[in-house]
Formats: sequence, structure tokens, C-alpha cells
Amino acid sequence: MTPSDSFDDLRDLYQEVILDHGRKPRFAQRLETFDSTAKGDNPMCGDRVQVWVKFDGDSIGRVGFEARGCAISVASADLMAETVQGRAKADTKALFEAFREMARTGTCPSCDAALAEPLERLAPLSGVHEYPSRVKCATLPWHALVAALDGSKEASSE
Amino acid sequence: MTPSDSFDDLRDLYQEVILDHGRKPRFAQRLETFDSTAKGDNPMCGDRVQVWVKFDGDSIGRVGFEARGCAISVASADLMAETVQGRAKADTKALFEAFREMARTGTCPSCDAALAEPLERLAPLSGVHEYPSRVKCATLPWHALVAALDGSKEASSE
Amino acid sequence: MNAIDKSAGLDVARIRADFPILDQKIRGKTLVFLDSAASAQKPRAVIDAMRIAMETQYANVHRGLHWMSERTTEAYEAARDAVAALMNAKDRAEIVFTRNSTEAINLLAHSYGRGVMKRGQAVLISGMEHHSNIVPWQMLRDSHGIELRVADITDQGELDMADFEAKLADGRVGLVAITHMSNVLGTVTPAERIVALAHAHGAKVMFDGSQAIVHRKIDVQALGCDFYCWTGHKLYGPTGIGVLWGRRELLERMPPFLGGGDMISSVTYEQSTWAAVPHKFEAGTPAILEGIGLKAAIDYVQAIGYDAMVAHEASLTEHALARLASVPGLTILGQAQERGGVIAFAMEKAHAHDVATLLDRQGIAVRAGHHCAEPLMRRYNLDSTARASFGVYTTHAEVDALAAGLLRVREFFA
Amino acid sequence: MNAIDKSAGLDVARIRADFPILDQKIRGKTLVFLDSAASAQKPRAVIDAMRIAMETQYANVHRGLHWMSERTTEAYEAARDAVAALMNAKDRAEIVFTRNSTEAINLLAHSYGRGVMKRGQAVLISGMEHHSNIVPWQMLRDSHGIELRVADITDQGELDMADFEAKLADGRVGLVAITHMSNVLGTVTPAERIVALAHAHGAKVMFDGSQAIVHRKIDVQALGCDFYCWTGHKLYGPTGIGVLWGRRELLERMPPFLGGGDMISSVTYEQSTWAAVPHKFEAGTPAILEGIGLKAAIDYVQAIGYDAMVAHEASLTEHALARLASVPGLTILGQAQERGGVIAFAMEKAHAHDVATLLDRQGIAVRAGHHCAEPLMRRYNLDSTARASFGVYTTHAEVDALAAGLLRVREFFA
Ligand SMILES: Cc1ncc(COP(=O)(O)O)c(C=O)c1O
Ligand SMILES: Cc1ncc(COP(=O)(O)O)c(C=O)c1O
Repeated sequence: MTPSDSFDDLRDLYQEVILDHGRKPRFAQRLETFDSTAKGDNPMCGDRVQVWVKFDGDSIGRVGFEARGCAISVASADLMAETVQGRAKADTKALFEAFREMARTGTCPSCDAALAEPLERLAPLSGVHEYPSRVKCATLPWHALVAALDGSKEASSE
Repeated sequence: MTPSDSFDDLRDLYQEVILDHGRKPRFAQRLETFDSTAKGDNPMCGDRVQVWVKFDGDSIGRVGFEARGCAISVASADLMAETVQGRAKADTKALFEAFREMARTGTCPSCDAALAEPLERLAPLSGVHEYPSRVKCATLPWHALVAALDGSKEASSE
Repeated sequence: MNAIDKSAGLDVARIRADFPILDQKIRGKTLVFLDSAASAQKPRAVIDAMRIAMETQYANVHRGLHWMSERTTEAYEAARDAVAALMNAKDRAEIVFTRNSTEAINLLAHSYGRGVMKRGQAVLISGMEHHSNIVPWQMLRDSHGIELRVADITDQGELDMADFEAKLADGRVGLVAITHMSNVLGTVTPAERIVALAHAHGAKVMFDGSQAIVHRKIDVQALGCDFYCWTGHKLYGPTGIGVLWGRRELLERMPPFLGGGDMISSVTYEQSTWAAVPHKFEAGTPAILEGIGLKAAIDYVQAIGYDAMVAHEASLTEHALARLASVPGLTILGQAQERGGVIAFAMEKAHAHDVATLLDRQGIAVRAGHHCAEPLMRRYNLDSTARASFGVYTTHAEVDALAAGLLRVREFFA
Repeated sequence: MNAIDKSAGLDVARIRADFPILDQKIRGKTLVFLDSAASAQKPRAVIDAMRIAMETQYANVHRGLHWMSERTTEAYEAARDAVAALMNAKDRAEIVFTRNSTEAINLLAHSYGRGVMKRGQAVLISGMEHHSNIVPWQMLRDSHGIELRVADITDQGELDMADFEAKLADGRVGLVAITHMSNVLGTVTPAERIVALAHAHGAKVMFDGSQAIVHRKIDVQALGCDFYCWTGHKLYGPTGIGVLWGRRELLERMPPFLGGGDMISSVTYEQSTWAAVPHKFEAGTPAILEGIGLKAAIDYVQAIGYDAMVAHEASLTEHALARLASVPGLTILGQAQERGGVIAFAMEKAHAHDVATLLDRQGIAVRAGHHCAEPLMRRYNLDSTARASFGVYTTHAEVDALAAGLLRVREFFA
């Protein structure tokens, strides 16, 4: 690859970590055994995602997904799967809200300090706030995850 | 009445002759015996006119009308009745076209010299060209007259 | 302009400076613009907002992905937020943009009338409606077997509440569609009572607020109505944009009206599915620049404040009613208790069109005709009237000029 | 900008000076605007015409009687004359103003589809239509029992004429509604042959000219079609105004679509009668300022001349097809013989949205998505593509910038 500085203008949104997770997602697979699954669909841009969740008591044991969409949505799904793994089910919605706030505005000043660490991991996606119409790409997998936790089959789109 | 100069600003459209014919039309009556009659209707402003015609061979013998409308339309009907009386039926349409041109543009440079005299009589109405939406007030009675000559009952509006 | 124009807390001189059009001569006379009820003039803020959008960030909205499209989408959707705030809507998704009030009412007649109402139900209007709130319901009646009822008005020009209630009594009225303020009589209808009676009889209520939005602070939640529509060009905004507000749950039950781009969720030849409200009702490229202009108009009006606008208008209207009463042979249509700054009148021996033209020669702009309210004219045995109407920029001196101008017209015709 | 931009008889540098928006930086980069097919930018002449109308003579149109209303009516109706001349309509009364193409097609689907066509007849569209020319016919099908047929397109992206004729064969097609130029493939459809075949089988023809009007001189009498629609904002005019042209005798047979002010001849509660065409189809306060802006846009385009515009576009398109062919992994959708300056493409390993965003970061504005043509995307097994499209102000250097930008995106994703 060309030295990274020649791509500086492209990289503030598409950071290396996004390209990387977009290109080689670690969790992009249907789980063999799972407790819940749900789909998310953004007909406006054709993005589609399905999320499978295996619980571990009150926590999220493992997450897998299949996504068809842009690099942002695939990377977001992968970072999500990585980040929520092992977290309490009950905390996931708060994390989603914090992430959504960050995706919309670039930061989440009002966010619970307890979320600082996982939000940090998701921070590479915060650049989407400059592209309101791409925010949904980043949040779609989360909608599907929350739907799976709620036991609904389809994420309600924003 | 106040000396006319204090109304100068109003008088270029509403010349004395128009006020006069509008207030005291000479031909505003249904003919007892007639050869043809037709109505004109301008639903946009509520003007309504009916024209009766009695022929005299190939000429127009007498015209009477009933009008409900503004001063312009009543005066126009009255001036029309006065002007076409005694004229050849065949000439009336040409006179109408010339008058319409004058009402629309203020003059009729291309008009037949033979029409100069009757047009002169109708000239007080030429001021309506400044008010495109009032042009129809002036031409409505003519539409009815032409309809009567053509043997149709209703004038087609412009 | 005199001191009184400041008394209501409105600095009319300063406001007039915001409207470039007002400072001009018409036929050599100072313009006195008294036709705001037909369409209001535009403040510099609106003109500039549209110009700047075209000069700096214009692009089509929704799914643009590039910078100008994103910025334009934000600006257009900000107009929806501004409208929602203006009307105190619960939810921005309840704001549907249309071309004007007329299209808003037609949308409702198609989508709610044909899509939700049932054959045998009725729509109840009043005897003082604008054609735009008559004809769509006639078309619904003729195509769909919905009865059209008309509640009488009194000689004073108010809604006849007894007749209104009687026409609701059988419970078959599905929708009351009624003006919130008459564009001829100036009458403001008793919205809360209308809603209470209608709801008690199982009917939904739509207000035609085309005039009211300019003259009253509208709070749809306080009014309790189900639909409310208005038109941008009367609220100092551009032409080409209007608003239908509806309760979300009602809008969600309604089928779409126009089909096309932007209103779909997905399309196959067999079947299409619809976008969520409000987009379900907004087919094709919307009136983007007009939304941006409308937002500027709303911001402008909000900065002045409805309290000050309403007080100024009340003062002008009172003044005008007194001044016009002094013109011999002039009859004013309607004497409602609650009224806004719209005054229609007839002059003895002078046709309304002649009156309007002769005022125009004096630089005074009024409207004349049936004001798109033929049945109302007929109720008063008239073909046409002249009408003066006021805006935020109207001065008491202009009202005086109208009265003086009318006296001259009367003399001229004497 | 290079010498070639003058070769086609078009002084692009001078033209660019007429568009204030073009001279700016986006995200620190020089703007390269290649999204004109979604909506074109506005020349100074359009911006000024709307501004000046609001500053000097604005009022509501029709029956105003006062000076500003008369002047505004003249200006608005002059737009109708300009459109009639642009399309070579026989009669100015054949020009109906709508909000956009989408509303024009819906008007036709309601008024001609529900009002004139009979249950059991069919509407024939093609496989490359915009949603706006699909969904209204689906809604007609579902509510009115009109069959919807779709003529195939070839892999090259042209209309399959054999299939087209086969779908007309049983004589049940009442209306062919088909694009004159695809907003995705760029394909210009063979209008004269379509008309000849359709008429031979007893069908009327409507062309969706939303794209074609920008890229071809349209002469409706020479085309021989029955209806033609387009949208002002793509022809360098404002949003909020579109055009439906129809043969007068057909428009006269069609019932009105929307009811309200301005479209009536007289109103009683029992029955209303309609104004003459085109006013029968224009309910409520029209898009007055938009009409005035559209006239300025037409005057602007006419002054440049279609011959020069078409030659410039052909030259740009040829250049672009050559340059894009040099980007590895890029596939261009459609290879029609007759095509305009709209080019959709897919990049291997990069999603169209990512491509669009990464171009945007370089200042290059393209559109990405299904372009309101989902069935067409499906025909090519794609969800979305990116699309570059050209206007009178587009330069060859901008096409080069696109190619260079795409190469960088490709490397970035490699
Ligand atoms: C071919 C075609 N048809 C119809 C439309 C719809 O135009 P509008 O959104 O202005 O109604 C468009 C543009 O989006 C188009 O390209
Ligand atoms: C009470 C009322 N309703 C409806 C309308 C129609 O508004 P528009 O022509 O903007 O659709 C008007 C204005 O003309 C009005 O005054």
C-alpha cells in the first residue's frame, strides 16, 4: 500500500481500523448455536445485516453476523461484536445509545463514565457524524443486536 | 362633482364617457322583437351579459343588452351597441378583432383603415390594456354579440 | 406611519425595512399593500436564505452522500423541525410538506377520505369555506359515496353552533374540515368547541389554517385537533410549499397519496412498500429551496413573536373598522366577535372591480372578486367584494390611506 | 479546464462564471460537482429572477387587479409561454405546471388512468424506469384494475424492441409510459419508434423526459407523443416546479386531479364546474416564484443553445467513458448506442457508498445508491452503484479529476 500520508485526506473517516474490520471482519459468521437472532434492513441504501447472539447467563457470550453493505456497516458490525462480547446484556442498550449519540454528533459528553472504555473502542466510527446519511450504516447492526436482545425478529429502522 | 382635475389620476382609465355609459347606458334593455340572442359569462369575476340583436337585412338593426358587472363591462356593452348599430353584419367580427387588439395592447396599428371611425368611438376603453385581468370585462359583451351573430346561445369565454 | 404603530410593541418602521418590496411607487403613488391575505410579502431573510442556498450549498436532498447534499438535506429537514416547533407538534414526523394548503387538503381527501373513511360516512364543512376546502370534498363525494354536509353560518358571519351540532348528531360524520379563520369575513372559528363537539360525535377534525397561521399562535396539541394545514406564502414564506400536520397514528394508517421516488421503502414490480411518515407522503424531489425559505420565514415570525403580531393586527383591525364605517355607502361583510385582519366590503353603486382598480390607481393594492368563496358570497347575495388585509408591515397610516382612497372612489362614482 | 471545453462551441469558463456555487472548496478541495442528474445548479440569472420578483413585484396571481398582481401574473404566465416554446407545443394551454415530474406522472395516473382508461386496459412501462414512473402505475393497478406491463431491456441497457412490441400486441395497452432517457444507464430511448409502434396498437404515449429535457432538444410535435413531463430543478431551474405537457384534446377529456381555488369555473355545494385547461389542473396558489425562476432557466438554456449543449455533453461523455475504462475493476452500467451524460458504475471490492464518500473527501460530488431505480439495479444484480453526471458547466478536467479520484479510492481499498 502507498505510504499512509498520501491518503490523509481519506483517512479521517476511513481509519485503518475501519478498513481493516471492513475488509477482514472477525465475527462475520452465522453462529451454529445461538439464543436469539434478528435482521436489520436499510432499504434506502440496500444495507442488510443479520445478527446472532449466544448468551452466557446475564451476559452476552458471543455475537456473529452476516452483513451486506458498505465498509462502515461491516466494520461497525464487527467492532460491535468484539465490544459487546462478555458485557452484561442489561448494559448493551445504554452502550448502543451512547454509540448512537457519538455517531450522530462525534462525541458523547453526557455518557456514563462506565462506558468510556467500550466507547473508546468504537471511537474510530465517530467520523460518520459528518455524513448524516451514513450514520445509519454504522447504527444498523446495533439496531439488529438490540432487536435480538428484545426477542424481536426485525430491527425497526430509524 | 368635484372639479375634474382632482381626479386626474383616476380618469385615464375611467374616462368621463365610460363613467357616463356605465352609469346611464342607453341600450340596456331586452329587445321586444329580436332575431338572435346570446349570453356571455365570466365566472372568474361574476360578470354576466345577455345581448339581443334585431337585423335589418344584412346589417345590424338594433342591439339591446342586460349586463351585471363592473362599469367597464356595462360601458363596453353600451358603446358596442351604439357603434355596431347600422353596420354590416359581416364587418362586425373584424371590428371585434380590432377592438380586442386595442383592449389588449392599447392600439391596433395593423387595423383596417375602414375601421378607424368605429374604433375611434371605442377608444375610451383602450386604457384597460394596462389591466390584463380587466380586458375580459371590456370584451365580454362582444363575445356575446359575436355568439348571437353566429347563432350560438353562449359565448365561449377567452 | 404614526406613533400608534409602536404601541403594540411592534416597531413597524423597523419591520418595513426588512421588506424591500414595500419601499416603492406604483403608478407614481406610494405603494399601500393591503393584499397580504392573498399572499404576503417576503422579508429580506427569506430572499437571502433562498439565494444563499443556491449560491453555496444547493444539491438534491436525501441519500446524496456528498457534502452539499448532506448540508441541503440538513437545511431542508431543519424546516420540518421549525414547523413542528411553530405548531407545537409532538413529533417532527407529523409534518408533511405539500405545495400549498390546497394540496394538503387534497392529500387528506384522497388518503384519509378514500383510504380510511367508509362509504356512507360524511364530511362536514362550514358555510364560509375557501374553494380549496369545498371542491376536494365534492370530488370525494362524487367518486366515493361520502356525503358532504355544510354547517350554516349566521348573518354576523359566525359558525352557527346549533346547526353544526345538529349536523353531527347522527354520528355519521367521519371528518369535520373547517376553516380556522375565514379569508373573507375575518372570522376566527371556535376551534376548541368544534373539536370537543366533533370528537364527542366520533368525528376527526381538520382545520384549514391558511389564514389563521398568520394571525394566531397555533398549538395543535392545545387545540386537540387531528389535522391542521396551512400554506407558506401567506406566512411571509415562498410559494410552492405548504404543510399538513396530522397525528402520527392517523398518518400511519393512511395510504400514500402520490407515488414515486423518496416515498418508498422498496420497489419491485409486484409490490412496493412505503417509507415511514412523513416521507410516505412526499413523493419526488421536494420543494427544497422553498423549505429553506419557509424556515427563514418562521424564524423571522418567531423573532417578532405572535403576541406582538396579534396585538398589532387587532389594533389595525379596530382602526380599520372604525375608519371604514365613516365611508358612506360601504358595507362590511361579517361582524364576528373573534376576528382577524381581513376585511371584505361592498360599496353602493360601485362594482368591487372598479373599486379595486380605482384604488390601484392611487397606489393601494386590495383584492376584489369572490375570493375563492362563491358559496359564501351567495350567502350574502353578492357576486364579489373588495377586500383589504393586513400584515406585520401594515401601518395605521395605510389604513387611513385606504379610507381616504375609498372616499375618493365614492365621490368619483357619485 | 482545457482547450477542449471550447471546442464544442461552448465557452465553459464563461458559463461557469454564471454559476456562483461552483467556485468553492469542499473539505478544503476544489469542488467537482458531478451530480447534475439528481439536480442541477442554478445560474445567476435564475437566482436573480426569483430575488428580483420578491423585491419588486411579488403578489398572488390571477384576478389580483392591482399592479403587482397583474405584473406577477404576466411573469408567471410568461413561464408557460417559455415552456411551450421550449417543447414546441402547439398551444400554451397544453402546459400544466406541477411540483415535479413525479407529480406530473401521478396527475396522469389519476386523471387519465382513473378518469379515461378502462378496467382491463394496461399501462406499459420499461425495465429502466425511475420509481416515479413505476409506483404511480402500481397504485393505479391496485386501485383500478389496470394491468401493469414491463418491457424488457437488453444487457446493453437498451429497450428490447421485440419485447416492447410483443407487449403491445393484444391491443389492450392504453398508455405507454416510458423514460426518454434513463437516469442510470444514460440510455436515450428511440422515441419516434416507440410512438409509431404504440399508436399502431392504439396506445397513447407519455415520455418521462426528466433527464432528456436537459440533454436533448425536445419537440413534442416532431416526436408525435401524447404526453411529456419533466422537472424544473434538473434544467437549471428552481425546485418546486415541473411540467406536464399533453395534447389539448386529451387534457380536455381528462377530469381534474386536485380540487380547489383557481381550477374552477364556478362552485356551488351541489356541483362545481371546471376552468379551461391548463388551469383545470392547477389547484391553489401555484409555484409563482418557481415559474419565474424556471422562465429564467429556460431563457438561459436557450441562449446557450441545445446544439452546443449536446455537443459539449457528447464530448464529455466520450471522454469519461474512455477515462473510466482505464480504472481497473470498474464496471460501467449500460452501453447504449444513444446515450447522454449520465454514467453509473460499480467498483470491485468497494461499496458504492464508500466510493461516493471517499470521492467527496476529495471534493468530488457523485451520487450513490439505487438512484430510485431498484428494479433496474436488480436486473443487473446490484444493490447500488455510484453515478457521475454532467451539466453545461462540467469540464473535461473535472472528468479527469473523477478518474484520478477513483484510482485513489481503488488503491486505498486495495
Ligand atoms: C428519469 C427520471 N424520472 C423521474 C424523476 C423524478 O423527478 P422529480 O424527483 O423531480 O419528480 C427523475 C429524477 O429524479 C428522473 O431522473
Ligand atoms: C382560508 C383559505 N384556505 C385555503 C387557501 C388556499 O391556499 P393555497 O392557495 O395556498 O393553497 C386560502 C388562500 O388562498 C385561504 O385563505
